[in-house]
Amino acid sequence: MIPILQVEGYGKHFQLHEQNKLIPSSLNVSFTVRSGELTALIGPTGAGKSSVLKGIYRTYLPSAGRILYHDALGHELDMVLASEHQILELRRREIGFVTQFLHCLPRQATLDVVAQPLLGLGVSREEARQRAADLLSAMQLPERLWSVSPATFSGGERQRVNLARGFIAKPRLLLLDEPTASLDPATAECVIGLIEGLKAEGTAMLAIFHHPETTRRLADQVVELTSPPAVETLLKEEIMAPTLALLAAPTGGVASLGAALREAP
Amino acid sequence: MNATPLTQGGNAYNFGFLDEYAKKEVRRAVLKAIAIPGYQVPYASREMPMGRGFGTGGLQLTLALIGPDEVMKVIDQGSDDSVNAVNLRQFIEMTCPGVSTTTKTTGCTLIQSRHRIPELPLTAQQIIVLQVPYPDPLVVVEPSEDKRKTMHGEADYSRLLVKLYEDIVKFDEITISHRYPTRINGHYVIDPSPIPRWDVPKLDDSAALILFGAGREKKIYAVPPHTRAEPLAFSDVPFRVEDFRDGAGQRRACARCGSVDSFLDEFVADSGSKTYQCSDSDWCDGVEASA
Amino acid sequence: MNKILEVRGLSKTYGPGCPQCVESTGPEADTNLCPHCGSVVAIHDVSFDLFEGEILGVMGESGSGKSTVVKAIYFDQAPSSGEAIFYDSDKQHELFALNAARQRWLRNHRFGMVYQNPHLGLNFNISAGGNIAERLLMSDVMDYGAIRARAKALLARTEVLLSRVDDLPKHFSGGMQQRVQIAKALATRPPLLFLDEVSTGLDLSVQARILDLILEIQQELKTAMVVVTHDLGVIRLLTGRAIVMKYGRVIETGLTDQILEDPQHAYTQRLVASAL
Amino acid sequence: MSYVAIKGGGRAIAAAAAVTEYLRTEEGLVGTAAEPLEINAILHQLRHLVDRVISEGGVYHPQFAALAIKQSLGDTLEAAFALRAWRSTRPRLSATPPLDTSRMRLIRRISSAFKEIPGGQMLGPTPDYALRLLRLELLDESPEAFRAVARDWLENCPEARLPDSFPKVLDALRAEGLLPPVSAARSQTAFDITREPLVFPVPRSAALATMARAETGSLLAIAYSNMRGYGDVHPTVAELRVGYLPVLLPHPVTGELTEAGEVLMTECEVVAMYEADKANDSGGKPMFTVGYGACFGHNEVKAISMAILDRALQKGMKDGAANPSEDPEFVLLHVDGVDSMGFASHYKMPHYVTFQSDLDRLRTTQSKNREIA
Repeated sequence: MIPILQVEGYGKHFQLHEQNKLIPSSLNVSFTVRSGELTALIGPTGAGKSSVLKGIYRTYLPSAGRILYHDALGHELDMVLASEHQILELRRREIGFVTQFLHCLPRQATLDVVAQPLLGLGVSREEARQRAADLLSAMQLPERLWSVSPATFSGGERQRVNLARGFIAKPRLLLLDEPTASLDPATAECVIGLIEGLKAEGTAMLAIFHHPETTRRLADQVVELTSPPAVETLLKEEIMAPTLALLAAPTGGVASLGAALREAP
Repeated sequence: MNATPLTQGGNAYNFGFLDEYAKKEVRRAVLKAIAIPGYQVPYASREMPMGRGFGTGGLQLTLALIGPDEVMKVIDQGSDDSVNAVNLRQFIEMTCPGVSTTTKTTGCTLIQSRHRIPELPLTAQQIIVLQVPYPDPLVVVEPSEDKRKTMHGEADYSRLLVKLYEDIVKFDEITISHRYPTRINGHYVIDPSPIPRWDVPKLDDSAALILFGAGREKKIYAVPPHTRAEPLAFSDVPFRVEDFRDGAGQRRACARCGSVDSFLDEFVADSGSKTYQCSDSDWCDGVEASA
Repeated sequence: MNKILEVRGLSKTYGPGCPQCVESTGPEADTNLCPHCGSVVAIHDVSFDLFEGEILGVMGESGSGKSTVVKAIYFDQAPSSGEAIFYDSDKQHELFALNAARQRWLRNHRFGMVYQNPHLGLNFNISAGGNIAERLLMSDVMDYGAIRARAKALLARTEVLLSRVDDLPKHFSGGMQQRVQIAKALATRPPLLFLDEVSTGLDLSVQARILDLILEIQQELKTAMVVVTHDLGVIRLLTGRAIVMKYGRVIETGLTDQILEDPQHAYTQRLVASAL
Repeated sequence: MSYVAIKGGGRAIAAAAAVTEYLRTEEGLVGTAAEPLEINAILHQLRHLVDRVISEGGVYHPQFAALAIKQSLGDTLEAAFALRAWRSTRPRLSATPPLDTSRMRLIRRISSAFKEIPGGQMLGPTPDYALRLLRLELLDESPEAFRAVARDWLENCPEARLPDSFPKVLDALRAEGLLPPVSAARSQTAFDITREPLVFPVPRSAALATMARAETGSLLAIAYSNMRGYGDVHPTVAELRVGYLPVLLPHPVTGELTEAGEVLMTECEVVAMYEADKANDSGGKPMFTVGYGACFGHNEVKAISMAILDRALQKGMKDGAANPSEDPEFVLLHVDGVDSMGFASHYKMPHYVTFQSDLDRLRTTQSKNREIA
């Protein structure tokens, strides 16, 4: 398979001016993501898994390294150096990000929340809503919820909406941050099915999973991050039991710097 | 220009009342006004011996333009015989020796008028001076003269047009009766003085030079001969002149001369019934004489 | 995607100005008031680009100069120096080099502005419909029926009751006044819209619906917008990119989620940390 | 059929003039001793009336002002009007340079800012501290007693050696740094409102000239609004002086400045504070601001009102008008007596045509309303 994303020596640290602190988050992370494959990031809490996803998506400004992306037209772009408008364009057309949390307007109907990425691609409102409806029924979200805002939904329902929105435009690269974390087993199964489907269609995925079991089922390649940050790439068959035990530990991590700062004394 | 004093002695009055420097200044303003059709040219309006609002702006124009060979006509409300017209005419006769006056539209060379333009089309040999109380049509939407100047300069008349829009919303009609804002030569919008809407079309492509003088507000402006003058209106709500049809839709006629194509004054007789007569007395006389 | 606006080195000083003005003001000096000559350096050397259909946030607290930026581009206040180029389909306009009439034309035809204070954006002495009509009349639409229809359509779109089209804005609630302002700003279908603290001071629920409306309109019309606000929530909700200002200087610029999650400048970090 | 419209205008005007003239001379019917009012009597016994008319008429011609008062039966607006109209017929022969009012020959001079001022306070002729009781004895004043009063006063008047000129209070304040220095860039030529139209924004000298000719009551009303709260600051009268100002004119042959006469004037300078302005010449030091008023004749209310408005207008031009008295267009376009009284009068003129046009609009909209209803 062709590499779509090559991360080379990625590093990220936060400089907290107020507290005069430098907080390392990722150091010298390197791996390659290929189309039609799922690459899983594993490692203990604080190993900087989310930091890698956010660095790729430019939610974090990378501190070091290169993130080479091969776009649909075959151009190679270093996403560390890309302009804001280039990043926005990639986000619109090629790269999706499903986080643990659904950010959406509390007053927007679920159908519109899911359809939104299609509107950005110029799909008509009617068609976008139709495709959103198809996807939501495939994900077994009850139809009576479609016209309501996801703000009132249970965690599982909301996460399905979140995933549906991430999937609907069929991005070439999909970043997944614990997409099945809050799902009941049945729904998680359904989501796993969808991920497999997307993979089969050629989508490249870089994911963090809550359950080692999910990683084992879906990952074609596993990248283990260690804390303090160091990195080695393991093939799927070489996953070791101790690592899996580590993976089972509850994840918190630095969800956002904003949250970290709020909690800081 | 004749500058012979009326009487000898230190307190004598100059021909045309105003001193020659004042006249020259008015003439300079007139030239500028003609050069920029519809633009309000400021000038240092002199005090005249009649009240502000009684035609001092028009009078300064008349006195600055008049020569001893002039044939002068003075009208107020269409009539040569109304108090103010008589008053002005007497003043002009007194201060401009040699000038002849007439009540006929035909044959006069200079007309000073308040509120009317004669019904008989004016000729290239004639100049009409209209007395203006409020020179600026924008005053209804903008009190500051400084800001109005910019609006005129940029031909920004949207706020005036909004007033017309609001009129139609409220009354289904544009309710401006007289002083109808009129765009001159495609740029400046003027207040054509309190002439009725009936007279507004006479401004367009006029053979005669039309001058406007505002004494109190100290402005002079002009519609030069054969210049476009378009009353502001909407494409689907056109400008309309006064309607003189009776209840049956019949055009009323002047009770005196029978004319059906002139602006009519309305009179309430002692019996309570209404009668109509030409506002323009010279026109009425003319139609009656030819009948 | 094409650039619609390019702003370079925009500066505005109130007062006589002196050679020390720039060095003695700004975030490091912790003031925008020049101690030598008393001038206020409202903005200095502000540069940014705006692309078609994009919403750019300008954030900062009062005195940061954020409103001055849009007021300069909208020709409300002439800048002291700097340039701004507006790319209008095949033409480009160097905004501050244009004469007053040309600037007014652009303002009427190609720009829209929604102010925090509805008195600035609306004429309170004419009806809601009349306010929209005014903008259309400025653009030489002279058909009463067409003006009326467009005014009603815009008010319907901004969710103002049609029965109130002929009412005076002073009888409207604050939220409704902002809707009329938005309708008025959109009357000429401008490709570029400025929003200056549009939802500040409104009740939270009203605020939310105004912001929804702005987002919907942006999706429908693909209008490029510059949103000025001190409210991180508004920035998060509406904008894709943002610039952060303090004492007249741009101290940070980036994608909105990056600024909120990984702010670089000490001031931005403090701002984000203090948000509820 | 006769023409119904406005006929006989000429006769009506003549008759109106005749009946007015009858009123002027009516006294001849009732009193055998009735005599026409002498110009001298007006000049002396109604001197404040004359002062008002020369000031509002804008011509220093006390004799013609008295004549105007006589023919207008004491109506100051009409009298000032007649004087102005006469002025329109006079060619301009010469112009004075700016005159130095410290050279005034004073009859009155006070400062409410200081108890002692260089040169001293001089109360002079003023009713300020008199009780406003009707002096009923004047109802029937004998000519003999009348003549004796002035004579007695002069005889008992102590000999006083007054200096030719008095220093200005403002100069002292300025020397102390309490007032901004006089800008060297100040124009030496004043705006001539009789030759140039006011085109806003106008220079300060145009505003001052307009107010110097303004109608006293109008000026007072707007100044009063500023003092009462539609304005900001309580002013202090730094100096009020009344006296005769020597008028200098270039000699027609040599061009040398020569004293051509003197005019009675009232001059007032008020000071008031406003915030330190770092942009002004004072380098950020808080300073007094000055308002200046001056007019022909002895008219203190007018000079004080003008000074207050001058200060208010300067503030308005600098910071934007916060109230009507700070708005140059509002003040300067509405204080002229001739303009305002003329326009108020013009409403008495026929408006048949415009009213006919109004009727047409009202009837049309009414009938449309009926159709809709």
